[in-house]
Amino acid sequence: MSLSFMIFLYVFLIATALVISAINDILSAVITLSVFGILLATAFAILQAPDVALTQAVINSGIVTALFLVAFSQTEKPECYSEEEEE
Amino acid sequence: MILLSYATAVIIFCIGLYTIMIRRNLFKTVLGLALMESAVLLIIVSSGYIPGGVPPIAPFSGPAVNPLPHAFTLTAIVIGASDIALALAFIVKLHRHYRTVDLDRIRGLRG
Amino acid sequence: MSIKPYIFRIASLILCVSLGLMLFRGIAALPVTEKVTGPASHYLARTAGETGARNVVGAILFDYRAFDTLGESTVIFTAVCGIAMLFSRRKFHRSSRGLSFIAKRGIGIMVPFLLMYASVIILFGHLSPGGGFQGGTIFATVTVLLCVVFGSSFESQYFPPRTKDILESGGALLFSGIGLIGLAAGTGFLSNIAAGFPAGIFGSFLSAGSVPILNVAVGMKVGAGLSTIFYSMIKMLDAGHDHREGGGIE
Amino acid sequence: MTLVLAIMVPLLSAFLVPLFHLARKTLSVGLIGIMGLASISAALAAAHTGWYSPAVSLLGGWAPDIGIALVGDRLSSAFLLMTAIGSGAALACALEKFGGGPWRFYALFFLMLGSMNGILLTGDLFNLFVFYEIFSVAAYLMVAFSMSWQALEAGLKYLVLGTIGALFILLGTAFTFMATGVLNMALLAEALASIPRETLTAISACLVLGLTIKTGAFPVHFWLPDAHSSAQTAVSALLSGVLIKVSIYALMRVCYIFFLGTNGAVFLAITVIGSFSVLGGHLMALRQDDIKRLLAYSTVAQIGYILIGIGCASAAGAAAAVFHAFNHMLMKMGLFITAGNLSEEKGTREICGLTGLWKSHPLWVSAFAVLSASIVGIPPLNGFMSKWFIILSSAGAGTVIPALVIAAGTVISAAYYLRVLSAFISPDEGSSDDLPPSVPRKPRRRSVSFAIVGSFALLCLVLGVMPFSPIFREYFSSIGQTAVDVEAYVGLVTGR
Repeated sequence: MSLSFMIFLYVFLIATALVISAINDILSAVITLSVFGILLATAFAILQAPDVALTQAVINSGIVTALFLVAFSQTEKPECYSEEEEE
Repeated sequence: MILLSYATAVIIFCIGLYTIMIRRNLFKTVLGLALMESAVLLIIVSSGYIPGGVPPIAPFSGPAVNPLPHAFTLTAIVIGASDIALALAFIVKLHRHYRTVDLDRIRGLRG
Repeated sequence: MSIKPYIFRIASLILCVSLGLMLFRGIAALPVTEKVTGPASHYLARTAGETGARNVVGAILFDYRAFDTLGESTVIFTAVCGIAMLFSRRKFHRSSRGLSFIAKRGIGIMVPFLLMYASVIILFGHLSPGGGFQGGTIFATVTVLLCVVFGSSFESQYFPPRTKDILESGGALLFSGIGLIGLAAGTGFLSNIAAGFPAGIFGSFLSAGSVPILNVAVGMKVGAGLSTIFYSMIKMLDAGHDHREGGGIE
Repeated sequence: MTLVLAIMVPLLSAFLVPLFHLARKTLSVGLIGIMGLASISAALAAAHTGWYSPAVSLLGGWAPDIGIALVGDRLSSAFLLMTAIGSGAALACALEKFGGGPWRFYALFFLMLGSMNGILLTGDLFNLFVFYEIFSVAAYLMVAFSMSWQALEAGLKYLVLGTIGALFILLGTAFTFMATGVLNMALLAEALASIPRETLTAISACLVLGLTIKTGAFPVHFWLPDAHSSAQTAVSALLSGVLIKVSIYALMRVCYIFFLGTNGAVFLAITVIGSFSVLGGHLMALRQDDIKRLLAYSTVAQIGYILIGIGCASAAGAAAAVFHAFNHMLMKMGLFITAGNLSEEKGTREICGLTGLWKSHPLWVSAFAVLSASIVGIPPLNGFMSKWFIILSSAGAGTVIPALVIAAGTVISAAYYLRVLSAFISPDEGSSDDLPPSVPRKPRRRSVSFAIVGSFALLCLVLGVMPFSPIFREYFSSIGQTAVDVEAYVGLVTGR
């Protein structure tokens, strides 16, 4: 694979990591983590590791994101309610 | 090119560690853990790459890449996923008591 | 008061950057690898003869270093046991609402294909990329999909927790049992061809001795385990709705 | 063969527990007891094999460089004996307290037992990481087992720090693999001598940092007091007595095999960390009012003593460290069980509330007195002997500061243990009228727990005298020899 594509991919990876780190909205961060996982899976596929790419795509972008969303939806709403009460 | 992926992995590792250190939201902590784990995976997979290699599935049509790091990475991905699942379960349980995921407002045990 | 967080931020930034520099210097000092050396070259050269598997990664995971795989699926077993323990006191209110008719029908068409895909990934783990982890995770994803689209009562009706528990423990026991066969044969724990498992014809479906069986065992364990984790957390979600809405879910 | 069974018997028990639960709904105490006895006797058999005929078990029949090898030598056997005694005692206490009800607790317990044996026996770096992960996940969950919010918070804190530690260990493993291409520890001992200096620095930093976080030494000890004080009594005793020792073993094994001939700075770092742990742990313990937190901070300090012993990088230092680890297991398990039972009896964990116990429970208080005298280091007891050996070996290594730190720590620890004991002995000051439940509450029988505490106290007395016997000294110095003799380890694994 060409070097320029690799550079593009890695810059994108670092950018998504920075977004995950900096953004305040947890839901957006979780979605960005899913994107990050897919990009990482692409990088693994380019590095000639098909097994790892498959696992990364299935586990990190599938199950882990689903668990994050469940946990987030469980914790997010009462927080809003309590903020409304405070206001 | 392979140094590039090492550099990327190290940068992502440091971003993850920095996130864990300064962010006060528990979800951010877990996201930071996920970033650090992904960075270590990228380092391990890159260490097996050789220029012009083919995937390690016989019969090889050229020089195959090192298969051992792939096996480690598979193991590490699953272990990391179960760690993250456990952390999320703890957060959900703690949220029932504190009604918040902010570390500064969860301070039952200090000192 | 207001300056303190900034000092902490800058200190942690410096710490992270210096750690990163140290790590990168450690990597950059190494010579660039041009060809595979060490034990890995053994795997590449002799896997076909010693295990009969085409996928070298699969052979490493389920034959040469199968003990790591046993430990790693035990991590999932532990996590599942613990998460089920954390959420064990919640009562489960089944929801049969689910999404719209179109979504249900669409998923209904897709699910058999997804299940077949997962089975293929597990059963052909010794021939092509894939194996027990990936296929098991796809099974778990299918149960998640069913839960989202058809509501949790459908999922708990067709995949009750009891079945998942049996599948999970059964997978673990199957894996350990295969290992103990090797120990009884006197060739070492988890040995494959040496313990008398047939190597079969290279590249055919029934080959590589115990590797496919171990793939199935890990697939059972991982699929049932991840599904139980999701199910436990969903249970929590429904209890939460119940708490807020006063038991309004059918 | 016995080495494999020491890992597989507990794991198989853990896999069987859910099936038994599904079949019977309640587990009988006898069934758990049989499983526990089988697991512990498998561990003891492995310890016996490792002690008298050091063995290598090749898994799958593959050679050590391409497969995974289990190695049992005298260092592993000493720690196997330690974990077998400690976890047996904790299992007996848990069975007495909980009965057969919480089956998931016992599943976690057996998983932890199997993974501890795995850490102690494995000869492969990545396999060590995998077993460490089972062990840690089971430990996080056992901390959270009581489900109180303190326990959950402590569990989450332990999980986050423990996962960071595990990631550093994984990173160190990855670097080691990149630099050498092998993962068997014996082969790594040879291969690490010829890699670039910067890489070696990165490897040692990652591995030592990760293992230090897991051990709970001073700068990264935040999780330890919370986790050890929030858990239930049997679990606290297990965490403080046994789990820490397994981490100590991993640190000891990895540092001695990898860095003894290559990177001496590692041992200086370990000595510094140990000295800070001694001072920091004792000073923090002095400020605590909660008896279990006090004991937990005391554990941080005792880890410091063991680290100073390891940091000597000599056979005598390693032997002293193992001896102190064994003594600390006896003393701290006894202290935690005693403190847990007494504070449950009084309904408070504040030290000032634990008064008048000398009248109602003279036997418990005298056992506590013996154990705390031993942990402070009063001369005829075992705590004194092991501290003395650590001081001797650190003086032999040419530094005086650790010895001074140990002496200062002894004084501080005497202060806070005396405070606890004086509270126990002081009369009950009219608290009977504002604590009505103390009258109707019937004192529960804790005969098994007391038998364990009593026998640990007796063992403390016996082990205080034992170092005068030449056979015993020879045994202990042979453990130290095994720990630092890297060539013998390499020869054992490679068969050369």
